[in-house]
Amino acid sequence: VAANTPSMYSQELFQLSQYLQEALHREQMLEQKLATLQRLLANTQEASESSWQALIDEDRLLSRLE
Amino acid sequence: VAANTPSMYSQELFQLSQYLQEALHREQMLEQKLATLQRLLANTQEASESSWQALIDEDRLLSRLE
Amino acid sequence: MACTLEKVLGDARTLLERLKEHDTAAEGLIEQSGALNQRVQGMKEVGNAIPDKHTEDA
Amino acid sequence: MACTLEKVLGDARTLLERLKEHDTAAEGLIEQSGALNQRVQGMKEVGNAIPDKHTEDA
Repeated sequence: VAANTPSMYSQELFQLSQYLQEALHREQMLEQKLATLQRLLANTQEASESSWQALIDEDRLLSRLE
Repeated sequence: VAANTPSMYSQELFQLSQYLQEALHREQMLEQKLATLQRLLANTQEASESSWQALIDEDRLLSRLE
Repeated sequence: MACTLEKVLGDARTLLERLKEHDTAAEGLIEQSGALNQRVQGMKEVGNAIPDKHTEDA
Repeated sequence: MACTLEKVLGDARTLLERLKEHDTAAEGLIEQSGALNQRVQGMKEVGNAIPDKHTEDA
């Protein structure tokens, strides 16, 4: 620690360090939510497969009957 | 500007300022993407309404015929 | 613009405030996509049950 | 841990790097939700067209 740094500087540096630590933490929380969104969307896309396929099959069948 | 600050300090402070400006910009870009996601999800939910209602109606009809 | 510790402190505080807001926004997105997931899962279940209720094969 | 300008510089750089990664991740989420939107829109269109193709009313 520099011996001749003003106390005002040390106080502001400490405050700055606190802000950045908290920002890093908050950013990690946000990243976790993005990962959750990724899983939810993938799960939803997969869940729509059979419904989609059933509609396509029905549509094709009826088109052939026309 | 303090006259007796070491040049090393000014250099690091400048670098720090650059990082934070870029981080603020990048965070805004991320926020824009979250807003886009919000609109896309709302649009998708709304688009599912009629398909869902049609399934419910068909299911109720068939349940009454059983 | 003067490159001061005060400016940098202000930027850091602004960045933190925005991160908090957008972390909250992401929470809302999770609720939205959860509701959409339930909708699509529901459509799958009801859709699967309908062929079993077709009376012509009963 | 010493509260130095070096430490703070390192944290700021780390924060920036992570924001870049997660901005890219959000881009991927937009593609995913776009694909899901297309799927659900498609289901709506095909589902709407099916009653028009029912031959018993033709």
